[in-house]
Amino acid sequence: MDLSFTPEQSAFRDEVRAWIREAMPPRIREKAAVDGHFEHDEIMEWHRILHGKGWVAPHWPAEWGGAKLDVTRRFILTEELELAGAPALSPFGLMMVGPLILQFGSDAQRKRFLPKILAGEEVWCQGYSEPNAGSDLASLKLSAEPDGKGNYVLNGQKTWTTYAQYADWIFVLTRTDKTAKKQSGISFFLVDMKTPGVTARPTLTIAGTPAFCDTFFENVVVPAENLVGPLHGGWTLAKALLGHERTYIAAVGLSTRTLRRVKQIAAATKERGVPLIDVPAWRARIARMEIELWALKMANYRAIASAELGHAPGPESSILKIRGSEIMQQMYELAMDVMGHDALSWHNTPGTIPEAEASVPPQFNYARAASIYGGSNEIQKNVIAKAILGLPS
Amino acid sequence: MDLSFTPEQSAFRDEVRAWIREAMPPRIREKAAVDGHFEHDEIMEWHRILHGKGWVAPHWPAEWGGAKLDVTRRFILTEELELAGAPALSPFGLMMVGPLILQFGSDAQRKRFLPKILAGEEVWCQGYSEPNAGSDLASLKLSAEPDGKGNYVLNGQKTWTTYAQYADWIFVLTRTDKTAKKQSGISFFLVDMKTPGVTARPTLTIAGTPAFCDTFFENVVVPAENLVGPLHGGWTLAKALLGHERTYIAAVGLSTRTLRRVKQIAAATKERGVPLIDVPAWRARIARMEIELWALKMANYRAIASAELGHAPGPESSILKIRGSEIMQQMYELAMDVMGHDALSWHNTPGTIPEAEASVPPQFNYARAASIYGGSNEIQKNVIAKAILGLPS
Amino acid sequence: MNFDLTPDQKLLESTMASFLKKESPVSRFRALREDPVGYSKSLWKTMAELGWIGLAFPESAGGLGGSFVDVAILLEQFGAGLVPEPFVASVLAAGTAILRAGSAEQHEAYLAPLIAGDTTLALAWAERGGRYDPTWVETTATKQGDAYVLQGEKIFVQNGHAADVLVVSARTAGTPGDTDGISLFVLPRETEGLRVTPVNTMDGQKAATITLAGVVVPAASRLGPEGAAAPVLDEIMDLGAAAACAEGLGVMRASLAMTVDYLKTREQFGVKIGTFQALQHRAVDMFIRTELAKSTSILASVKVSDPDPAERRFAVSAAKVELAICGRYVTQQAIQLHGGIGITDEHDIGLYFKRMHVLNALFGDEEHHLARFGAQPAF
Amino acid sequence: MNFDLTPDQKLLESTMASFLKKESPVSRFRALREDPVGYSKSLWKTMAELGWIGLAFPESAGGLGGSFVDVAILLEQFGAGLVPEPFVASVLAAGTAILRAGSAEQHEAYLAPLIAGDTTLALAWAERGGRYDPTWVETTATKQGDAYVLQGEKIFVQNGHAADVLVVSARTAGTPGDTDGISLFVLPRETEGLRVTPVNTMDGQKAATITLAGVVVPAASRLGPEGAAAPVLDEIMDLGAAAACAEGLGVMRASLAMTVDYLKTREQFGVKIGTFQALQHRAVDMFIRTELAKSTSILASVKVSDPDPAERRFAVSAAKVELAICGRYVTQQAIQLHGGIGITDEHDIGLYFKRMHVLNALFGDEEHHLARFGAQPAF
Repeated sequence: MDLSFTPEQSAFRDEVRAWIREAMPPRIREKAAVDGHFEHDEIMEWHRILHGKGWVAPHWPAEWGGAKLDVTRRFILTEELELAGAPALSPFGLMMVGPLILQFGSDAQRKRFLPKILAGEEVWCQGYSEPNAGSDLASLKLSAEPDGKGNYVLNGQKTWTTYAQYADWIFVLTRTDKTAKKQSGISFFLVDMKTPGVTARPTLTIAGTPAFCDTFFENVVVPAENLVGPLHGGWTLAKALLGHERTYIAAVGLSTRTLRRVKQIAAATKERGVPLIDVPAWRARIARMEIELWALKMANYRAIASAELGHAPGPESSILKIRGSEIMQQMYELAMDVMGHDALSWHNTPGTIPEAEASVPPQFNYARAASIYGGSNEIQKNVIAKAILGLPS
Repeated sequence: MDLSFTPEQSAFRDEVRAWIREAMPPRIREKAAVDGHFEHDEIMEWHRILHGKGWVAPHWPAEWGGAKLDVTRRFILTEELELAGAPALSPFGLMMVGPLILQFGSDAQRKRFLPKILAGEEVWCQGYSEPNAGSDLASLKLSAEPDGKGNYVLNGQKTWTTYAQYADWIFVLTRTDKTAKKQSGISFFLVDMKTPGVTARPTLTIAGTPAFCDTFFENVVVPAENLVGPLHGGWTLAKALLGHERTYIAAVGLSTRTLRRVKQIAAATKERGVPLIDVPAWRARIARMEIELWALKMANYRAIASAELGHAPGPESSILKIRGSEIMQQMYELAMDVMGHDALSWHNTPGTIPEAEASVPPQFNYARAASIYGGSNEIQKNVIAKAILGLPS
Repeated sequence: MNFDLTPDQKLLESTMASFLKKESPVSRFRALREDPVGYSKSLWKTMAELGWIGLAFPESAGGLGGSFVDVAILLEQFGAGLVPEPFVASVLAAGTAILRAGSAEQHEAYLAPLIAGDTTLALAWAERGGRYDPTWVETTATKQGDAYVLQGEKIFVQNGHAADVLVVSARTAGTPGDTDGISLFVLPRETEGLRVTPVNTMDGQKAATITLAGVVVPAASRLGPEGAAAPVLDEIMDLGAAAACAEGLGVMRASLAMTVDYLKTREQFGVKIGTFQALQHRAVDMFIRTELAKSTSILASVKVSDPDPAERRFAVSAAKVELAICGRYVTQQAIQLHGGIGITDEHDIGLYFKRMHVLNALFGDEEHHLARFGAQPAF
Repeated sequence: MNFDLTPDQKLLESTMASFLKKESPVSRFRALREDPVGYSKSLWKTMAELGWIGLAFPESAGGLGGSFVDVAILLEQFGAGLVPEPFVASVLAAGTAILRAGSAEQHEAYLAPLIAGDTTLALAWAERGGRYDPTWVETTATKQGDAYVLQGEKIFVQNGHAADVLVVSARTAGTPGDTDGISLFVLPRETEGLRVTPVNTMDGQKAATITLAGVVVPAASRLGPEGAAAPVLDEIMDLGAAAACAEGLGVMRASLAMTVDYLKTREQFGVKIGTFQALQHRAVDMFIRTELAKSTSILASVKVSDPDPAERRFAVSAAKVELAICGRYVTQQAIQLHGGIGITDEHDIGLYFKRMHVLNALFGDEEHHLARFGAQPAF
């Protein structure tokens, strides 16, 4: 039983921290300092900087540009990036389609797509959900039919295609066999967003910023070489994605940073002249939140240490998504409550409320998504009930 | 909109309070003062005193000995009895079988049974649940078969027959038609506990006192005149019971009294010499509990006022059982937490811990039953989901 | 006890509900989010003509002499329909200040046009260092001859961005936190030195930061005797909190109804999602919380007019705490049960979520009222 | 980082588990609830022979030099099997007091027989006015020549009813709450004037009220320098709290396992009740809470031996708070999901519920540790 990082790991943490301090451009650093909202171009700028350091896809194999970092170092890297408030990179290429192409794609596909994902030259988005296929993903309808000339023709709609408005490519689950049972007739395609017939319509989230799109496909012609994995075998890919790299899904770094902000705001916010952090009831609320974060953090460490030792994911890893989202939501809610009247402020000009507070309200709102996306917490619980507790269905 | 009681109602409250002070025998008064546990004979003694005053069955029709009190006065009476810590009367005769006999019984049955229930001369218990028929009551198996001589012969087992060890009579749901669909083959019988073949085996609850029994029926011969309602029609009676007098199921009086005890204990319990009630964190916890109790109390008042005006039970009445049980549990838990080390004490000799605290630990334990008996909170939620929210099944 | 609305109140309720359903669907509020005023001055005028503004004032001040229960009926409808017109700011906050502290002349000058729907008002009381305590007044009013010079800053003044007339609290004596020494002044919007910076609020409504840089006002603009305004502000805080409870109840009821409706229609895995027991029980918990909040909201609506301030504070603080507990749960779960569409700006449920958080933060949050409840003599 | 047990620890765990399963099924504890001692002195001896008592002591004191992680493995098994032998009271509380403060002679006199399993001990520290603060010592020790006279009362002394030797805290200087001036004394049970009143505890175990009415003890029975015992008591409070976390984890794991098992076998409405989604999700929440408590319990087990008291307090207080949150939820829901049989004394689940509440109340409850956590420099 050893809860400490090795001297080498601690040195790596110092190295990461120093590098971030050095490498972060002033405009990004300013926003990071107050947890501001990053625009797409800023995110991509940071992507390229990380790529320059070789840290953009630490979990990829070295031959494809991965960082040769073990699980713990990858976690340290992620945690430090979150703690520094660095822009969160788009996960669709690096975390999702990249690993799927690595696992299921042809060599030609690997060579065509992976380097550009790595370099940030091509931006990806995800086409999974449809208006009537959310939690029940397998009931998707976007059709892909062979045109007899070596292509497939796509018709239908995808929804929640986050940042599709900036994307060069989209990966989609399509229905290629309408007669087969739900999961069996699905195929996985890569589609160039510039293909005629593809339209992305951005929508605002409750955070007040555009994040999602509805993406429409009208007679979109996709060459057969863009099929990944076997025809009708797309469900295997969809499931495989869930198994990838779940050790930092808990966003412990982000919530730790938010806790720091909570304390900072509570020290600056006064009730009848007394800083809130010195009012016993508030101090107790913050303490309880910190303890709940510690519990999550230790569960996360257990998962990482276990992965590092090559064990199969243990029960502790299944709770990271659920608790990570709950803690993130409660942490922002606490920040809002501490802010009092200032929590009312919404996308105002700088100076309306203290700089450290300005980004909290949109983040508080958007955090509601954390328990919905990537398999809602209800779906996660269904899975745990059966897979881990062995309850009957 | 008028939240106050009328002067007449307030005068009635004063009358009840004064009468209780006057009528309560010293031994009961002493126990009531510290919310002690009442033995069966003390409960029956109090039953007879209330009967003498004409208040033992205020909800019964006047011709059968009811108190001619309207809904609000009945509530005030109940609330004052709870607030005074008076022994809780056995509900099985007064609240359950009595009203059922009134509604479904023959005149002969009414004359035979009701006066003795009222006078406390015959004590009843309830035979509904069986080891494999709890929440799913309709799957009960206790069989009642005609012997061709005008009797039915009962065989099987009932469980959770509370205080059966003291009961003279038991009312039971039996299966009289094994071929019919679950609910259709059930009949309602009254059984003399002295009938050969009836055995009640008391068991301890987690409060450490005997309350439940397992009651066994071995070739128990019951005359056909003890059938209440139609043969095979017992399910109608079982359901009707749920509709009776739900306005004081929330135990607001009891929880108000427990809150008083919490404050009293918190004023007497010291942390580093300071009374707990003056420590901000504890004061806030108690305040929150009191507010939640107020919310329940107001919901309860709404239900009573609505019943008084002759309305059908509104949505507010459906939540009383669920919230009443939750608040009761949380209130005792708060009392335990306030007590600190003293909460460890278990049925010790008087003086081990302050007198006001001694009954809390068993009550805290037994309170876990409140969300289980009389239809578990999960079953209640199933019902509300369908009956009130109209959700599909 | 009688919790039924009177026949008149029932009529009022159905009239208000059907009028607002027609004239103020949520789509109207959506469009107004982009508007610099954020509400409709002509609809405000119509509301006045319907008598809604006069409802809150006694006949002696030109009103209809309604009770707060009548007002709560209106506000519940405002909450259910996300109606943005500044009733609480103009009528309950600034209006009450003028009504309670002002002279007959001031009533005539300011309340008459308000009741006629020709003006809207705002009350500037909150300051950065005081959180929810209206006696934490750092803004000063220094007597100079027959005038006062006002100096200070007020934050998140509801309707401050558009009000024709502002009522401002300032300290004529004492130090922040003192009960004595607070005075109220009534200022036309065009007063020199008064700087109004509009502020967007999370719920799509508007407020303002008000800066007073040496603003000179005549002594005649003071409301009531010098330094004696604290009890009026204390009452207004409770009126505002009780109003938030009523409006919040409307928010919760609408959120619950939308969610139940969604559970009944949305299909996944080949069935209505309302058949899933875990979601059913969640909806029942939302229902329970709505009923509890309704119960304490009624308590607050009745007791807020109690002549005994201690009774008033006790009931209102209880209701505001319960509102926070229940409103948070109901609107959070409403989003969760809507799934993905719940986090789009296109769907209305997010608007209710935001409004609820704002209502929780206005006129004292959960911790504030919890501490206040525990400090009452009745505790 | 490595959260795996070493091969030796795994062996230890499986050995302990299989021994206790055989020698200490829950039925044994059930029977012992009626026994005036409440545990088995012969099993205690056997445990000593297995080296379990020595595990907690360094080799220099005749122990095996195990780590607290080793001890936590044992205690988790104690929790899972409701093993009543007084390990915490004898070894971690009184034993640590003697180990840390006592001389080599005192080690020899008191630890040797303890490690051999021939005696059990108890530490009398809690007083009525101090709640969970071991510096709130009203009991006095007045020097009289070469002796001290002890006067005072100690409550809920774990194993006080049966211990052969008692360690008692008493004030040789200062006033209650002072860190300085607290001394520890070691008293054989038969000391004159020492009154031991056995007390039943809710979990079916036993404790005692200890009254010291002018008890005369030789100065040689003092442990360590006069008035310097506070740091030792502070460390013992953390050891006790960390022990409660480990034992509580065992309680939770057993409760969860029993409940999941029940959901898989109990039928209602013609199906296993484990098919109901609302109950499934409840079981998952119990599982999540158990995993979280496990995570912080590990933290406490490692950090409780940290040389820096601030680090130690921070981690242990966090774990004890998390234990309360999780343990309460898990055992309450365990009863709820068992339904009616869960509230009978016949079913084991109620015993776990009770034990959990006792563990939450021992060595500082949730509020105590929450305040302590917030008062640490690292907060």
